[in-house]
Amino acid sequence: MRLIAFAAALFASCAASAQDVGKEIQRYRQMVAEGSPAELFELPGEELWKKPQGPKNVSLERCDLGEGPGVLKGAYAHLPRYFKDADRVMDLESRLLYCMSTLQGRSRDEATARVFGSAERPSEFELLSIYIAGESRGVRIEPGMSQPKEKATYELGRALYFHRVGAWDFSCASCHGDEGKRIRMQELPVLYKPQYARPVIASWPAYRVSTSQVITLQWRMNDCYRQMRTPEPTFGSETTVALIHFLTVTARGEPYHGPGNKR
Amino acid sequence: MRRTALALALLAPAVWADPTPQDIQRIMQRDFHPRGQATMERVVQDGVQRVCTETHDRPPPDLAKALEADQMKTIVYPEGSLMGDWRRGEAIAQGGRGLTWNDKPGDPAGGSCYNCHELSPRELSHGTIGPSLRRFGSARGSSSEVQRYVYGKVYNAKAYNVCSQMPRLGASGTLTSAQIKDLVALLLDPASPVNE
Amino acid sequence: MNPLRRTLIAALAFAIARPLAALAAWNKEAFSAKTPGDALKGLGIGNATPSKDLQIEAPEIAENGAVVPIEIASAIAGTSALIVMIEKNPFPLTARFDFKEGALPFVKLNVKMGETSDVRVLAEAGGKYFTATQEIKVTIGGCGG
Amino acid sequence: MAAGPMKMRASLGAGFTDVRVLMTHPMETGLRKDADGKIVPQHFIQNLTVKMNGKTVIDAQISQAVSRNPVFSFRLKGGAKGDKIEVSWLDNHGESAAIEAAVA
Repeated sequence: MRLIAFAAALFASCAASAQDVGKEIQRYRQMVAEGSPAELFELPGEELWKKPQGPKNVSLERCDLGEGPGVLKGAYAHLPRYFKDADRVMDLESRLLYCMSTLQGRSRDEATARVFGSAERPSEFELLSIYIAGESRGVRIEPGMSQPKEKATYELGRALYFHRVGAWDFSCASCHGDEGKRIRMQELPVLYKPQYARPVIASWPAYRVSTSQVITLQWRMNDCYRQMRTPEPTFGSETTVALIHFLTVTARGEPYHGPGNKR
Repeated sequence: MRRTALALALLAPAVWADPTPQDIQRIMQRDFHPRGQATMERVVQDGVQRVCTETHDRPPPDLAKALEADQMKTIVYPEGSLMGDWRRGEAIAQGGRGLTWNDKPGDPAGGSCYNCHELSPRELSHGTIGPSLRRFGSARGSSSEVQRYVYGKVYNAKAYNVCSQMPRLGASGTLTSAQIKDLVALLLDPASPVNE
Repeated sequence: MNPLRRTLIAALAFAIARPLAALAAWNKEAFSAKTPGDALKGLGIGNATPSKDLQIEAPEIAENGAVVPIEIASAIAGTSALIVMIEKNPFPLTARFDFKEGALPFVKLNVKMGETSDVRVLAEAGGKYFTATQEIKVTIGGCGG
Repeated sequence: MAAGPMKMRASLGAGFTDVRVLMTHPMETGLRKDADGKIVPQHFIQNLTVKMNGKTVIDAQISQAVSRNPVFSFRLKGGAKGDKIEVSWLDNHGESAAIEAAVA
């Protein structure tokens, strides 16, 4: 066989400076974001929304996400918010769980048996989140902040953000506290500042390319606490909702442009 | 830790009136559940965590000094040389596992060093939360005092800077004494890529 | 006859027996090759000339090997095929695009890379082959826990 | 989810039609182990075809090294609003899927 002669010198690699590394990683992220498979999951999410389930064998189509029963347009962009029927502030996922219980008659244990899925089989919450969030594209993020319980949840979320805890003494701010920092190659947004929170929050839920998985904000809170070496936060608990509410209020005003792509 | 409690009593009303770290702790005890090796004691703050939360990581100098002295007492130095094997140290610096609810108890943990620090020039993927440690040894030598400092800093970073973001890798039971010695070698051995 | 056409004809013959696979040719020999040289052999490519008119747009560093975006465009007149090879992957040949009348020689795709490697692109134009490469470094992202 | 949904957008660019297509497919390399340590068998798309108004314009052969849930962008000459674009795939298990969209 004839070998091909290549001009090796043309392709000589050289050690990149730290600044180049950062720039190249940004270019990588941008190119990955341009081809997000996230929208592939909108269709199965819609099917799930309309599928009768549970002891009452009804769909979630009458679920009130805050804009009225069954109204999806803009609903995600206005969450978390206070719900009078539940007398608490809810994010999308805790609200969906509430509807699974009240409308479909499902038990909490059954509905939350598998809240985080896999690449092969995303969870109900993941598929529903992608579909419902997609119905808020272009709508400005404006979570509830007028009710006393909404203000209290925000304050709780803010305090949690700076609360140092766990086997490694971390708070959220240990990683997301100073500008211009990275973990490995991952740039760390300073999420208590609006200019950083806005683009990040506006792209959740998302498709995660490293694991080919759909991920939601409840998953994000869960996996951050896992890496903070704490016990596990309960799905949809006040703690997780408060943090999501604090971050979303910090991001308010940004037009929702997800579901996005993450590393 | 009586000193800590006293200082807290003085500090508490001034900062974070609503909600307090005590409130947060109660809420976390309600909202979290144990899983694997991650048990519920981990949501109970110790004095260091409490003071750093209360003061937004800026404790008054006297209190900081007192707490650092307390933390210094936790450091257990092994007999003999503190220099292990830099090759094993490099693998420990790369690893990010250990102490989470899905890590198997007893499996060797990593130090997560590259998550926050630059070390070997061959590893481009390093974090920047902590300072660069490139040429750490070439700049300081590897005298027994320097070895003792590095060992102690990895064992309990809070003994040197009480509200440091660096975990107490020895005191928390993440790394063994032998692993910490390997990290000392990674930083100080003239043959280590860190000192290229 | 070059191996590609041979495979194509073999596949056509096969398609009569299996209508589902109608017209689908997949060059097993080239895709199973374990070295870039053998893959080129399987594609029937002997010589390729380096060309600046064959452009690869890809990040120099990829944070994750599972998804590495690569955009390829050929400005070589008469380009009828683009071939992507990841030299250090276990099976280097990754894709072959044949452009007919009506398509521009352009493609963007996401590929998997097992390690830092040269990515080689080849273009076929008027029976001749042209080539360009770019190194992409694959790093570790996230906390690794 | 093997032959799950596909999505496609075809839009007019500067003198060409920009086609972006998403496919649901595991693209298993045959080298990966599942949670129980068992090798996941090879399962990947091998052929892609792009048609414009019924005429094949691109034929592609791809390997297992294309990322899971593949995303491709192509450019077609000319094109006008309403032109029909069809993309189909065939994998090594003989499964296939197709999607059609009009240029917008």
